[in-house]
Amino acid sequence: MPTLEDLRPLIIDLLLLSAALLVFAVDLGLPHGRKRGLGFLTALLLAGLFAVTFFVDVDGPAFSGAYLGTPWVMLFKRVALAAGALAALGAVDHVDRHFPNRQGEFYLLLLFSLMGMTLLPGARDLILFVVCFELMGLPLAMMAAYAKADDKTRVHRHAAEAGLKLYLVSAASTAITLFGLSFVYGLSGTTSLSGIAQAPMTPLLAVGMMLTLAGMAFKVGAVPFHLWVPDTYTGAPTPFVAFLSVGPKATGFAALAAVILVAFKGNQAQLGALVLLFVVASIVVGNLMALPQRDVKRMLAFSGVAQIGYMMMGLLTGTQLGLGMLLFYVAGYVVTNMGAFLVLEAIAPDRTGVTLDDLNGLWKRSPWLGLAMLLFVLSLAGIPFVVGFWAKLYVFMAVYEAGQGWLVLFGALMAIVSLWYYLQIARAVYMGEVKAGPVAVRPALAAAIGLCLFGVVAMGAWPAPFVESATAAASSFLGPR
Amino acid sequence: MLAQVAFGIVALALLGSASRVVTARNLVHTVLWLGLTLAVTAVAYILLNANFLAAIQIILYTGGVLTLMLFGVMLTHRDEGFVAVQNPSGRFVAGGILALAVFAMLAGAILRTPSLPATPAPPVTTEALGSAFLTEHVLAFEVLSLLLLVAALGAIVLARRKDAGEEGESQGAVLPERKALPTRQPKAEALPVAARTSGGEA
Amino acid sequence: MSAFIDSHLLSIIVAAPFLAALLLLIVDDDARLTIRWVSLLGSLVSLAGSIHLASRYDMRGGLQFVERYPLVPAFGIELSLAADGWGVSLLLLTGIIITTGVLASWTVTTRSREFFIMLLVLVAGVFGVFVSQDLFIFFLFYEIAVLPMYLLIGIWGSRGKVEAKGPFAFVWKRFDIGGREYAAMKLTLMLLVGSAAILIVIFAMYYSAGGKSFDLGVLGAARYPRQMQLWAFPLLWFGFGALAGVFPFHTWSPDGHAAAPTAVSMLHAGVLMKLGAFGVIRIGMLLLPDGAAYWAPWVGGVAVINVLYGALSAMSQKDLKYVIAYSSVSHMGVVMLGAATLTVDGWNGAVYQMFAHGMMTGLFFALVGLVYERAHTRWVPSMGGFAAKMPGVAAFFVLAGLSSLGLPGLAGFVAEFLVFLGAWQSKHWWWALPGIVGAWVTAVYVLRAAKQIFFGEGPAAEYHDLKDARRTEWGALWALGACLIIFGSFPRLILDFIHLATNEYLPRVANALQLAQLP
Amino acid sequence: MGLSAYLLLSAGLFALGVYGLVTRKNAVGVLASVELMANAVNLNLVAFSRFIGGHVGQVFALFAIALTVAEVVVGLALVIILYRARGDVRLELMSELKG
Amino acid sequence: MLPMDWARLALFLPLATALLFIIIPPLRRSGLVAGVFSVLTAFTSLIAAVVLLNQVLGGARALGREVISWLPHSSLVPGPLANGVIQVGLQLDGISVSMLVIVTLVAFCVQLFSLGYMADEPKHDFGRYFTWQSLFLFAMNTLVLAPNLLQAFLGWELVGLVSYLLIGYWWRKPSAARAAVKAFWITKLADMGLVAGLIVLFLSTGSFEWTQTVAVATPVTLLLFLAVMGKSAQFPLHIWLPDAMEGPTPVSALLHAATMVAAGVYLVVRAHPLFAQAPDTQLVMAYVGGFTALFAAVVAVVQTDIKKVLAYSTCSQLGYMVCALGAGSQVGGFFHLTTHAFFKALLFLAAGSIIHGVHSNELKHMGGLFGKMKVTSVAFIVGALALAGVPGLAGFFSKDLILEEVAHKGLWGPLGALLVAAFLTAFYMGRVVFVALFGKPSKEAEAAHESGPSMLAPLVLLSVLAIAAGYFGATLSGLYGEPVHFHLSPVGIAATVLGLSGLGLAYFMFGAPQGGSSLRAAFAPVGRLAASGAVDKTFAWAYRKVLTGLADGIGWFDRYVIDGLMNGIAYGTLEAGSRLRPIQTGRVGDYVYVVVAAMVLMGLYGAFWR
Repeated sequence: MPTLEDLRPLIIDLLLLSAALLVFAVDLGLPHGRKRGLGFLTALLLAGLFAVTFFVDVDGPAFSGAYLGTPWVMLFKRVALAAGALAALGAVDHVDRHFPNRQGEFYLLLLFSLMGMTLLPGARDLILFVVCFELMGLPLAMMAAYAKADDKTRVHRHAAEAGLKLYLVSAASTAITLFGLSFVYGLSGTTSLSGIAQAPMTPLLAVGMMLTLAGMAFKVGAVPFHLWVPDTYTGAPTPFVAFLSVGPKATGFAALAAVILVAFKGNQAQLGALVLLFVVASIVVGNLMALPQRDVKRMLAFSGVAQIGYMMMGLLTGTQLGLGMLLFYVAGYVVTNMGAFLVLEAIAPDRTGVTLDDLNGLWKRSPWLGLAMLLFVLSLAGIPFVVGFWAKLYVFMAVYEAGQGWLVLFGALMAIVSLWYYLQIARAVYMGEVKAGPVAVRPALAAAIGLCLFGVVAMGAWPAPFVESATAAASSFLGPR
Repeated sequence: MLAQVAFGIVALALLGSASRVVTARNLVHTVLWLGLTLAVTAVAYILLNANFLAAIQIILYTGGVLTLMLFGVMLTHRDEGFVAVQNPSGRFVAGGILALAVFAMLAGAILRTPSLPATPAPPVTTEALGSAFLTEHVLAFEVLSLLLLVAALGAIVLARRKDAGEEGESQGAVLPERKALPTRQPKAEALPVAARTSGGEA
Repeated sequence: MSAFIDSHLLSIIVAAPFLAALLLLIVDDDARLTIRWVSLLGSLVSLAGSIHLASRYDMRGGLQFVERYPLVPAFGIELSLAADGWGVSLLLLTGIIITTGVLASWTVTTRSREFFIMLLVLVAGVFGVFVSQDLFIFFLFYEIAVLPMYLLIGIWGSRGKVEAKGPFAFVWKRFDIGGREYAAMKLTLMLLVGSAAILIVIFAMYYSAGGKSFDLGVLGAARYPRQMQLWAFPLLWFGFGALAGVFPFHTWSPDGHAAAPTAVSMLHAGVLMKLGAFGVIRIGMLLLPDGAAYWAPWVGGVAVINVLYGALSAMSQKDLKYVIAYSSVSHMGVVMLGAATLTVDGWNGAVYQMFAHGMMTGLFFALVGLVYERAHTRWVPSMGGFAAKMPGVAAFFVLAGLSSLGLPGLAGFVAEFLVFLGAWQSKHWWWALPGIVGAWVTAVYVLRAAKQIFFGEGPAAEYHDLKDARRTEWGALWALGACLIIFGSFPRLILDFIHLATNEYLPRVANALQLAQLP
Repeated sequence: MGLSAYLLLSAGLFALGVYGLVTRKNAVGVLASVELMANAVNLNLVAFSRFIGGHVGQVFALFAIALTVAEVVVGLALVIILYRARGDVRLELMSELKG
Repeated sequence: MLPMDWARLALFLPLATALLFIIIPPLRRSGLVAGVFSVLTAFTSLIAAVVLLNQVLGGARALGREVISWLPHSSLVPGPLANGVIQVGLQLDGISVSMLVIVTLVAFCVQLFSLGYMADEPKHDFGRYFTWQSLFLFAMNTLVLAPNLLQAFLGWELVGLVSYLLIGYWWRKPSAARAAVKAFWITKLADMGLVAGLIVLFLSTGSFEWTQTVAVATPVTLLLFLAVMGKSAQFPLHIWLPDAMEGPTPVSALLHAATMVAAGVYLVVRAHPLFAQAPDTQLVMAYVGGFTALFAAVVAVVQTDIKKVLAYSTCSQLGYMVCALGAGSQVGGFFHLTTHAFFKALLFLAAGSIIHGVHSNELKHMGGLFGKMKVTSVAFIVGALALAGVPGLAGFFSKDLILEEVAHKGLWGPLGALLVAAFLTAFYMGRVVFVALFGKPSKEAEAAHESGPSMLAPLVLLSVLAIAAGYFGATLSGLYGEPVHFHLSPVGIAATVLGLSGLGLAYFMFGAPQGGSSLRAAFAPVGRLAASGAVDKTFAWAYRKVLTGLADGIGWFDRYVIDGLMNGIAYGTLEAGSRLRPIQTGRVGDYVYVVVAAMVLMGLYGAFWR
């Protein structure tokens, strides 16, 4: 029988729920055209929640093992909350400008999606797992299409296209996942991840696992399930893309880790080969296809695909070091990518498409924005003294430790290929001729970018504490071996 | 013996109607065939002693989903909506191959899997079902409720046609419609758009 | 106070330019004079520190002025700095080059603030590499030293002209060959490919040494399996060699140096390319002695190619900066040759050549910058008789040229002579011959260039604003020229430091060499 | 009838859904196909719970149904948005973002 | 003062002067002041040299040596060079001191002469000229006082440098600039031999000492001799010397006649112990010297430029010295070096005075100058006679000694060449004298006038030496400790006769009112040969076609193949990216298709993975 004690590990999520309700209530209270505050409120609540995570203890199982709280889970919660807070803060102006009277719902969707993200890493029961997955995913599809109908800037057309593409592909892969899970359940007789690990292996069970993984791979956007990514990123409103590009990915990795390393524990070898395939394909396709892009959002989308490949390396090792560094990578990636997209938003607040030419001469039009963009792309490329460098490096170390030096070489070389297009951005920012006038950045957006920048620089200058906690979390996830 | 016959009938009906769902040229027919499929599925549930589920299936699906989708068809209904656009048959071939591949893969796995029980286990009572919801799966249940809530909320917000006080929204809703109206060869209209805004040439 | 200075000397030297760069962040973009003085101050502090270091360095040798700060304890990464004989000499070189570089780029007006920021960050990296005793930090500084190049060249660079020809003419469709952005991108990518190779080897050493620490001492003490060394050393050689302009990975160098602004070419050819050679010796040969012993013949053979190939290519160039850039390739070949000999004289010569060539090529690029700035062309055949308008520049150009062709009494000679001695002692005595011939070819093209540019009739009418060097530029030229003469006449000023470190380090490799000679 | 028969049946259903999914051009048609696939899932679950016992399968099936419904709701909302934006819901026309 | 102090004075005072001129531009630009300053410096070092010579003659044969370590050096392999230093320093003995005197003396004379000769130059160029002059003095002294081969090499290269600078003194003249570079290239080419020789020597013996026994004597000495050929303008590396006449005449007198070109001879004299161990090398030297003497003399006959005549004559005389050394007589070589230094410097300075008078180098622009410039003419005639080997004058003794030694060694080939050369020498000198001084005055010669005292004084001094130097042979030889007593040998007589007949022939052809034109015609083919400049052409071809061609080929290969390869790789990567784009069709149907297809594949993988 569930008791109140079962709620303790879920305290963060409950607070998040209440935050959502609060936002809902305030939204109802506020008159039309005065809803700007909602964004700040959401950001504030999420930030507060983020702070709270450092003071509560959420370890331990709940609801007869359907949910399990660990430091690992907690770190993913933090990442999600940070992403949400930054996204909310960064979206304030956009939302207020483009759909002033539908702000509340926007933030509600954001919060609900976040709830899915905070719950998912802890889910240890297939049913809960699936439901959280959906709770995370559905609002995203809606937010993608959540835009103002202004035919001049074609936001609406593209947003709708982006939303529907995301939705249809995700619906298909959800069906696939469920189908796979149905087999998994049926052949293991249980829905608890740890229970599944005990089931005898049969072809049908393997097929079920594979179908499940296919669905997960879609969520993180690994090749060949990435096709929706660039289109959606290009078409959807930028602040949302900033969130979409980091939040679900982080959580998706939590899910992948849970499935691969807990539920399907017995089949490391076979699954490892598969993941390796994902890694290589994602890195190659993502980097190569980013090369010719002129639309920066699209370029970053492909680069994101490649980055997924690098993160998967950590998953591939399955070692404590590997998972810890995956976590570190994810955390760094959140601030970096979020920041990059927010800069794009700051440059072209009225458009979904931002080309390299829009970045021309940014160093002059807004020096700090230029510097921020430079640091973000450097971090994405993995250049020293920004977080991206340590992230890639540590993942490489983990991979080498796991005995796959060639993969390190491959990864490093592809990272250099990626430098080509990242430097295209730097090139535009610092060498493009100045045509337009200064960029005026609204305070909220500036604050969000500033926070991302701080994160990138701080984690780059002093990575030690993050590394420590990440490895600790990883060991808590793997448990005693 | 009877069970076999019943299963055979259900199976035939199910597959038949489903195949119509995916092949019917007229959208309304598609939806109606879908309804039939779902209904037949309910029958299959009954064959599997899942009466409660069968009921849910009839009420929720065949009621709710069907209505919804009909609404959808009507709302997005267009003159040429009923006239299917000329379709490259290659697509059907490809689709067929894919579907066959899927089936072959699944069937192969199923047949290669030993020890699939052939005899039913004791049936489940609805009470057990209900209590399961409120005990071990209560958390998932709550989350599910949130999910439904957010789905409804989002759907409403998105689908709301007019949004008081938001300039541009109203024509935004109408304008493109008018622009895109006479589309015998829709590509002709779609292509330049694509050319204008596709993701950037190197 | 002085106690503090002595105990933190190295960090002061490394940090001074970096702090100056940070300071520049808050200086107003238009306050040009302030910007220049701040950067000059930063570099002067480092220079003074290096001189102080040299004066305080205990001639009993070994690592001195050690500093350790843990950075990532989890992986045993710690910021540990210490100076050995090589470090001392190369720090001096870097200090001199950056100071003169700042003086030489006094006239940079466009976006001078960012320019000096990048420059100082870069040089901080260089200082760091020479004194870091932690392999990881070494790599970190190495990257920092390499990367600002992209912006420095891309923003302040100039373009040379390379017409579309040859079997690969089709690449002109995509790349603006000769353009500064092309050059910057090419340089960055090629050097980073090298870094990728280095990274692997770093991991290999780290884990094969127990995965506890990156400290060079620890890594040096470990005995690596011979197999590992045999594949690791070539990777390192390629990785660092790419920066040292080793054939055939040198092609970034002509474009890069030609496109780069004056101070950047000075730093890059004068110091950065040395990082590559330094890495090959300090990391590759000292940590992987067996690999070094096994591959030395190849390294030396390629170096021989470098010397002649670079010299002959330089001879065929028409663009002045390309001439100098190729001569750098040739002279770095001398460095690698000395390294490959695995003899005391060879290594002394190699390191001294780093030092001497740094000064010399720094002076060269400073002069080329002056000529280019005043003549607005680098096309040698179109010049002539410039000495009439810029006698000082002409004189220093000849001086640098003489040093580069190894005229006794100038720094270049000592280095080359030692390298030849070492080569003759090594197992491949004939290595010395291409070196000697290369020196002669250098004489041919350098003096020809000097004659073509500065002597004979002229200057033609279109060169109306030719004028001799100005205030700070004189400072740079005199400083470098004087260094060439002083260190050429009294080589022991530097060579003693180098000799200490060499005598300390070489035995490790030499033992491996003896082993390698056993059947 | 054995379990495998039901599994094969749902597999066929699923395959048909896939066929529709990739051949249908009209958004609503695609949604219908997705429904078929979801239906196959449910049939699977119920069949399993019938043959291996326990109520979990049916619970799962119920959850699956609810999920599917939520998806349909959202999907239709998006289809309507698309229609508003382009005045057309034929998917192959919706390819402005590409390359 | 101790001998060493005098030596340091002689060595470093000129350096100090040069550095002062370089560091303090005003001083350099002050023109005459700088000149006088430099002359005084030269004079001081001359004094120092004389003092040292006096002490040497006073019996102290070796005034000692002192060295400082210049380079640390060590090798891990035990052996001669296990641990050590490479040294530089000063060595004072008969040879070095006497050479020091010659150098400083001629240098002083030349600088004094230059005060007048270069008076018309702009001030700063004047200062530059004397800067280089002082620097030369330092460099030459470095070479002369070298305690070992290494320092000799340092000085060797430095004088080469100064020669480059002084030949290119009038750098605005393209011909001068080219000549300077050419001289440097050729000598440097030869110096590669010196470097290699030094290295081999050092690594086989562990030191650079002058006197030591070395196993690999022949290769070492051959390599050294290669450098000597370059510096001392032996065939075929002589081609730079005539071009070097582009420099101011006093420079030609000092560097390219008296001292620098003689450095090669001096090197061999110093390193005689080494060469003595390599008879094969000596044989080569004898033949090369002999041939050069003959060849240069032949070419000198048909030169129309007075300086060119003297330049080829210098080649020829250097051939004599080399041949003598080849014959193993360093006394002969060094003695001739000494006398030649005096009378050839005299000749050049006198020629300079003449050129100063008529503002041209061409013989045809001269004539009948004897009346107009008495002192100069007399000086020139003295020099010419000394060169021609007229008995009683300096040239006679040294030449006689050489011939005697060569004959004594039984080197008949070289001997013959030298005898013919002796005849030709007398002939072409006579030609110059009769044409330039007594011939029919040309219109340029009309305006000629005698030069000022600062130019005449050196002429007088050198004339005296050109006459008297020959009588100090014994003393000189005494300085090396192998005294030779002079006696008139048959070959000496033959040479004298040949010389006199050469003068007579010259008079008959150019001096007498009715010259025998038939004989003139006899020399026509020689003229054509000389005019064709075959050797020059060969070198030019090698440079243009071979070296430059090779360089251009490699340059092209690097730009368009090696670099092209790198670009090609980048190009391929980008191309791949563009080629991949179409897979992003933008049609969601295709996306779903891919997703499901991938699912099928994964499923198959799962179904069959074991």
